Amino acid sequence: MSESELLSAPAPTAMNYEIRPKPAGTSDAEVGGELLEVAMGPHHPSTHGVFRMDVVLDGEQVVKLKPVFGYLHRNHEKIAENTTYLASMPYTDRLDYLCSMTNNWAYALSVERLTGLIPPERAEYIRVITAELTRLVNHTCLIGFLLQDMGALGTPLMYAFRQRELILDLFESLSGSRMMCNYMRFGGCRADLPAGWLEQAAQVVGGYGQFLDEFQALISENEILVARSQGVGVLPAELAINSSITGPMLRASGVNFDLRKADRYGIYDRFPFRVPLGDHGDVYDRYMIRLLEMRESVKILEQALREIPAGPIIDPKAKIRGFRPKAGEAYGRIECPKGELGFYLISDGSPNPYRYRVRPPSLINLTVLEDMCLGQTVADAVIILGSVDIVLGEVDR
Amino acid sequence: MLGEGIIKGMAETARNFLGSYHDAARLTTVEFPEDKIPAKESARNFPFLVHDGEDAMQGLRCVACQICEKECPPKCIFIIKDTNKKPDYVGKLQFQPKVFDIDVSVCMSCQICVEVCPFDAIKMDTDFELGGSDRFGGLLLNKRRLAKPNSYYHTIHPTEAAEVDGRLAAEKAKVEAKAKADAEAKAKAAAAAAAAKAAAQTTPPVVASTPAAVVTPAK
Amino acid sequence: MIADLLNGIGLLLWRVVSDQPDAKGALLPVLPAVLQPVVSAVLSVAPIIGVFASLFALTTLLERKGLGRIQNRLGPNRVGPFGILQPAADGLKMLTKEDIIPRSADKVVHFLAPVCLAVPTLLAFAVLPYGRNLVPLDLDAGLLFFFAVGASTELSIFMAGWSSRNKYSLLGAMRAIAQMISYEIPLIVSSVTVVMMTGTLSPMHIVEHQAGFIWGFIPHWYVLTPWGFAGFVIFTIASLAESNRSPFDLPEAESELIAGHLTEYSGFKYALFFLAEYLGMFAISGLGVTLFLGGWHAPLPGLEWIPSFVWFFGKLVSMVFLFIWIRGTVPRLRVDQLLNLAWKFLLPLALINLVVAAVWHFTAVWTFPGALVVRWLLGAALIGGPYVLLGSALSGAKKNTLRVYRYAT
Amino acid sequence: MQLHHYLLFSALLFAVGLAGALTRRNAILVLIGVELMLNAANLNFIAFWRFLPEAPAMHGLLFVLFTIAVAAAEAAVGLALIIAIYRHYRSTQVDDLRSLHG
Amino acid sequence: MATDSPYLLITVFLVAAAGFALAPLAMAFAWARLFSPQKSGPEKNAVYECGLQSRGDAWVRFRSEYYLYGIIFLIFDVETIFLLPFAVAFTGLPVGAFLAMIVFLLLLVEGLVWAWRKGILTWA
Amino acid sequence: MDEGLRNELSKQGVFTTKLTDLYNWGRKNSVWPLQFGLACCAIEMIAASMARYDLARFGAEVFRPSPRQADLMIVAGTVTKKMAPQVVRLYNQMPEPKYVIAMGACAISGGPFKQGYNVLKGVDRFIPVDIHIPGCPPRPEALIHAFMLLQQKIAAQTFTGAGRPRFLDPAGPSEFPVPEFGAHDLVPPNNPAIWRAPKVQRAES
Amino acid sequence: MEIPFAILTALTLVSALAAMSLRNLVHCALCLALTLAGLAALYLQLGAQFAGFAQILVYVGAVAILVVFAILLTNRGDQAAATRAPARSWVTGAGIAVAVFAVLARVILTSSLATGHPMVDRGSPTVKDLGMQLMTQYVLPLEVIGLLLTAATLGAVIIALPEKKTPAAAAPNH
Amino acid sequence: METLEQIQARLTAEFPAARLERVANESAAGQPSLVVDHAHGQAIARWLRDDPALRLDYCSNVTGVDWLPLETSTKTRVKKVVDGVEKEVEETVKSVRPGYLEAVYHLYSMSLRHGPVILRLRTADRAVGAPVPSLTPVWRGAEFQEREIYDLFGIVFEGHPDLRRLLMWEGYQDHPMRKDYAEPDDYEYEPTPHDEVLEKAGKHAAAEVRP
Ligand code: SF4
Ligand code: SF4
Ligand code: SF4
Repeated sequence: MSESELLSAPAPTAMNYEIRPKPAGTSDAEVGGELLEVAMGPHHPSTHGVFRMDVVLDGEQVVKLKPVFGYLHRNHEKIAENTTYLASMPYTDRLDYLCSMTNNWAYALSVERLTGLIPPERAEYIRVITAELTRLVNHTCLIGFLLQDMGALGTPLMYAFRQRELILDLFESLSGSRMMCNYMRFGGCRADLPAGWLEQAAQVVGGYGQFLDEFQALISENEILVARSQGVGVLPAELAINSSITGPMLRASGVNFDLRKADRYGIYDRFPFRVPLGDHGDVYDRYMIRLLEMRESVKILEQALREIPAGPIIDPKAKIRGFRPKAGEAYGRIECPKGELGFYLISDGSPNPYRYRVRPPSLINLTVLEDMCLGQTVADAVIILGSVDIVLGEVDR
Repeated sequence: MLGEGIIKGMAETARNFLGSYHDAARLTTVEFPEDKIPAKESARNFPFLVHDGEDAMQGLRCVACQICEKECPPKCIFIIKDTNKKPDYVGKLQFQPKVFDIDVSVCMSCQICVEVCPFDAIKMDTDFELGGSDRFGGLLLNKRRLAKPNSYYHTIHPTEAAEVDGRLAAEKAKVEAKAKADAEAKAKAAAAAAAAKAAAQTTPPVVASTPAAVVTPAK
Repeated sequence: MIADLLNGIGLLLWRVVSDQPDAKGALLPVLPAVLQPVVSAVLSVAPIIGVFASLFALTTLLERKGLGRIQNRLGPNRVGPFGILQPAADGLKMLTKEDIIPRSADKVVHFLAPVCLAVPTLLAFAVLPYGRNLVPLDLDAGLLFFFAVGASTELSIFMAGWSSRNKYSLLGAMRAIAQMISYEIPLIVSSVTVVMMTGTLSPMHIVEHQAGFIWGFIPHWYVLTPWGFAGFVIFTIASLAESNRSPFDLPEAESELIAGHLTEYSGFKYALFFLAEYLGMFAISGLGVTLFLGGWHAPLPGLEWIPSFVWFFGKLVSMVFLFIWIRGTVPRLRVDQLLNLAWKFLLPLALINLVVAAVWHFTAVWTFPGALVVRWLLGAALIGGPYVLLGSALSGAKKNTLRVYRYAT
Repeated sequence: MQLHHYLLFSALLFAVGLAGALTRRNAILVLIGVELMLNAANLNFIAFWRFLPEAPAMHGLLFVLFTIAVAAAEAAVGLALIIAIYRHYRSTQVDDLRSLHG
Repeated sequence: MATDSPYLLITVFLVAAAGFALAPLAMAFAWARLFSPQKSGPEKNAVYECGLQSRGDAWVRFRSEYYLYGIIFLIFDVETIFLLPFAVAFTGLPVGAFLAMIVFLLLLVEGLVWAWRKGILTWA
Repeated sequence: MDEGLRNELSKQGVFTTKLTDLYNWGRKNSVWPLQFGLACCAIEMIAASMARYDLARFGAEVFRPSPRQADLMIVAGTVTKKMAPQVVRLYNQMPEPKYVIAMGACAISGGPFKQGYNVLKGVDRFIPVDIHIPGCPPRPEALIHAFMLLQQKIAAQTFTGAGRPRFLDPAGPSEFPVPEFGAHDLVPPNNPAIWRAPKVQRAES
Repeated sequence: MEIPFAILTALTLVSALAAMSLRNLVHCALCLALTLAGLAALYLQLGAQFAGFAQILVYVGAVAILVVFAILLTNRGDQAAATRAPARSWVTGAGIAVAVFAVLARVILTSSLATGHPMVDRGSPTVKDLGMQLMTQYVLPLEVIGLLLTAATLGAVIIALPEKKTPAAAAPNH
Repeated sequence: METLEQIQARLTAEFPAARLERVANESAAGQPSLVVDHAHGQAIARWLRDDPALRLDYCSNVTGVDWLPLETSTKTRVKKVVDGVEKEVEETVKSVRPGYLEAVYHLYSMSLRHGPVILRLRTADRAVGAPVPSLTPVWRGAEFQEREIYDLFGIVFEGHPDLRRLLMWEGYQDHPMRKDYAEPDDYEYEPTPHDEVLEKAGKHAAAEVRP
């Protein structure tokens, strides 16, 4: 696949979507049969957890779709407001439980915004490395799940998880836990890299390109995949912007917006990586954008693993116990694999945050789910949902 | 041409199928109960209490300061202080926990208790085979079940344990030296300053290398 | 008497193994005359059911292990040596499992559906030639019989889905019917080419027509002719669809319809569906083997001493393995694509294939040297052209292409 | 067995179909009745072919095939009609249709 | 190995197949009667719908896009019963007969092509 | 073994013993889990069925999407109050014999989220749990370990007598009341028939 | 000969009666399928192998399916139950049917044609013979049938086509 | 990007009737915000979105905050005539800032890549169902988030197309993210109770002991 470079593609601006777009292609009930109201979820093999879509079907066609949330509403924000800043860190792991590292980072970043702590150089590198590894894990798993939804019998998912295990091994030897890393701290990281970790990481990252090639051969050119996903669930760029869609989903609609470039948080301006953009905004684009993003992540990782300096890993001003930020508020956000993950914190000077709010990309990306699904078939609705990439822990919090 | 992609994909699966017979990378299964993936050094599952010496209950490092109890995010530690003190590893008189329960059915394995404990008394275990049918009795671990010797700590986290031991030894040495110095100073209150200087020189050089792997909490 | 019987059984087995005709004739004379026809029928029926039921058990296990291997893992290996007892355990459990019939379901139809599915599926085995002299029933219209019983399974699936009174079941059942009726036509039409060449509907004769070798080593199987190859491909695709196998497993599409028409079935009724599905797959693969892969003929001269049924079952298992392999690789089609594939691709192709077969037949009079090659190329061109055209029409209708992506830096 | 057994049976089937077609209100059932009658006729063809020595060797069979074809076409068109009517009048009850026609 | 009457074998096969299907069901039933009491309840025997209480009936007037396919299928199914005798006789037939069949097929194909062109085969 | 004893045995119970063994063997080796994940733990459950851990070795990779064909419900993740009625209903809709593994802190007790207003403090408040796996999330190996514990438990079950499992007892319930959504909480907040809060036993020193 | 005949006719007749009298339309359709299958068995019994199998293929495999589609498209599953009361005179209908049967039976029983014929041994006509006959003597009817089928397709499709898909509306897309 | 002062100045010019109030932020982030009155909420939002210099087309985050009534006491020196003599007296003035609920919007621009501009909409009081205007018609991205605020805080968004509970079930009556929310009591088994949980669990333990 040849790649045409495009310097800073201009982002289209939001159109007025003040009126909900009229669903296209729905038939009037008079012609068809009776409408079939089907609840898909909360226990449904497709829905990535306890998500529920109340679907109204005309034959196989979706004429109405209402997402129902809250089946995994675990009161994260309330708990966080009743506990210390540090104690919320392990809870952020459980937000988007595929991406604990980036969640940690987003939270740490927000607290750093609030308090002015500055992570040292080495910590910033570790953060980039772990965040990009997380992106690899997330995108790999997502693609596996998406293909599972599309009816592939486990094989892509198995290959994805085979690869995931390699990265989880890295996370485990770094942080002690496979999934719930609880690794970052305000002003740095919790533990330094163990001996040999960088070499091991380099090896995993080095093998990733080959895995992506294999995956490409396995499925990307498969006619069924192409037929199933192209032209399905199209999301126009204007609607995407107006609906606050972020992450690969937004970029698949052709909007050039990546917080790693836009906010240049951390040390991302040191890495010359590119942002792949889709032109159609359909499921196939969302799938391919993630594949291509992984290749960029691999490049970032290779550079970061090469350049990581020695040094301390945490701001010496950081305190573990008795941490009380000054009164004030801060909103910090990073580009997590699913989109913009933000934390909004209000401090009243006590050890607990007065208000603790997570801006969940998964939830907000679902805003346009109905628009994308109307007029499509049930089977499409399932893969459209799959291509949004949600994790219920984050949707419902 | 139609079908090309499918055939490519089938070639890929065929490669994996055949590879599974000779290539370890294509047969990644570890047959669990018989073979086990070696635990990573930093792996953590549930906390345990480190004790020194033979007697678990006597040698607990925990001084029931209840910091961990307060900081544990899901509040799954429960401590009742004992009323009488006993000397700790540096010989200082400290409280002991009368009750030290951890409800592992709640514990989120976050390691925050370990991080905040100023006495290196609580550490993370790697054992995960705790499943069972008894929820109430089986998963509320008491002091006895939590106590594990330092040697065990060494086997599961050798690097970290060595660092901790080093640090503790250093502290102990420092305290001892100070105590000794104090004692000597008291005994030889009238003695010359030279004698005191000589006593200080006997103190072994302390290299308190701050361990890189463990963030020492601000004490 | 007993000795005669044992003798007869021994002779029967020997005749089967050594491919001799009239195996049952070895045993029948021993028996009283009244019993003879019935026993003869039982002798044909019992082994078929037995063999295919065991093959079913074996296949479920092999499928799970094979899929495991494809997916970098081991698959069931702990129940009995190499997991060989896994199917037994599953069966035992299914037998003792509670059977739930939904309250609002149509209970009679709900009960009848699995039986109505299993019976015709088994009947289809009656006309397959398993070996040189092993055909239970040589019907003049055998092929039609096969298709007829195959066609009657559609209603059973509808019965299952409708009677459950479950939304997913109903959707699944409707999909199943649409799918099965759509692929039935390509299935039949692609087999018609073989009938044209052999001039018979009897599977036994069809196999006999494929005896011999071209140039002494290329077996005279129809799959090796251009029309036969095309027919085989169409047949395989259609039979995947007819047996609801991935990528045509829409009726029980897990990620969409829970378990489709099977959603409300538990206990052994569910197992029966499972069984019938696999038996259907064996039957249709068996037919594919018979029509295109030379049935029980050995692939190379000099291998005829191996009992012919070994070849048949070997080919059958290879077909099944192909099905498993496909299942381990591809995602599922969507309903409209499924129908498009049947009506706009397979059916036209199958019809064109009839012409190709006719051309093959009418050019058989060519005798110049290399005529075979010329005919082959001609046939390949005649079928390959439409294949490419229809294929690109099918995927090009919506401009489905591999895309080039742009980057922002 | 003799010819008249088959013929009688076929007549019985015909009568059942007729009775259904006349008494049932649902148009689809009426159509089912008609199908039954057609099939009863089909049985006659085969029976005649089987029993009458004068019948030409194959005609009965071919006739049956043709009847099957015609009946199938009839079923297709009939059911299509029912659906079209349903779409128009929201009912498949024969009486409703009659009353709607005025 | 042909049996005297082919239908005897089919009948026996039919009976055996039915027995094969019913026997385990009977066994399962017997097991349930003897040992494992069947317990039904309003919840257990309610229709499954993703863990929710099912709302509305599944037996609705189902808009089936498939109906039109059904019609075309019926016609082609009928076609096959003419195609098969033709195919059997094909080797003994002159080219003319083959052409006649082609005409017959083309007639049907015309219907198919017509349906295709009119978008009937374009689903939803 | 002398003759008399053998006769006695064969008269009495060897047949039932054999039958029980066979029955238990079949059940324990064919445990098909319900495809059912609630939260983070579900990912580890999936991981347990993936290549590295391969639950399939035990014949348990047949994750059935419909409760009608499942034997085992792995409650993997947080059961919220909003989800609890659905969980109970799904459990009810599974045919007997059925088993439950509560995987992870959340499923056992509400885990880290137990202080939340919408989190059920343990799924055993409404359905009987066979095996609990602590951990957050438990490692995939821990799930396999628990699975083997479940197999042991099944193998030890008797056929008759007072100790027989619930589903063999005609009086034992096979479905449990589904809680309703109330104005502030689930109604009732737990099922007193199967869940009673014990008094905490504190071992001192 | 008698016993199979008796069983088959009884089965067929009962299911035909059921098909005409059951309340649930889907049940009717299923019984219809059974009736037709029974008839097919009778064909087989009469030695018309090809016709018997063709009957199953076409009727059980296709017509019954089509009927089911039509039922699902126009009726709720058990709607017929609600409107059970026969509006037309049940008696009249049944009376006419009985009368027709009486007339037919009388004709059959009195006709010399119908009684007293033993089964003619026609050998077993092979499909090949059938095909030969079809493609030589019956080419014209074949083409007519082809025409008829095509006309039926077009007609049925046009009739059944939902308004939104009328050719005029659908044409511009293609 | 313009500072918030500049934006406020332009807004005042554009909407002279609007009451705008700037809220300072002491934290290191230094993200001040703008309180907007209900009457002009939507118009201002639309203006912010469409203004070519700002183009705040992206409404990143919407959230609610519950501010309890705040009692502040300030000491002031007041000149008072005490016994006819004017004296300077120190007086403590207790002022209660009434509680209110707040919806906070973080706005960014995707096309110009700047932000955030933070808008706040305040309800008149803490009553359940106190309204603020919905900004979903301006940014659809606010749709679910406003529903969530409605669910958890009880703010009613006027003009929201589909204001239902998002996370809790229909029929639930509380708004659990409010600071004064009282949880249902299900502390029957608490082996490791602390603080308030200890109290609640204690009740059950006592009940358990009682026969
Ligand atoms: S913080 Fe350490 S010393 Fe203090 S109570 Fe906890 S374990 Fe014991
Ligand atoms: S690991 Fe975390 S949850 Fe567990 S006891 Fe320690 S602090 Fe508490
Ligand atoms: S136990 Fe831990 S990992 Fe499992 S669901 Fe609960 S929070 Fe997630």
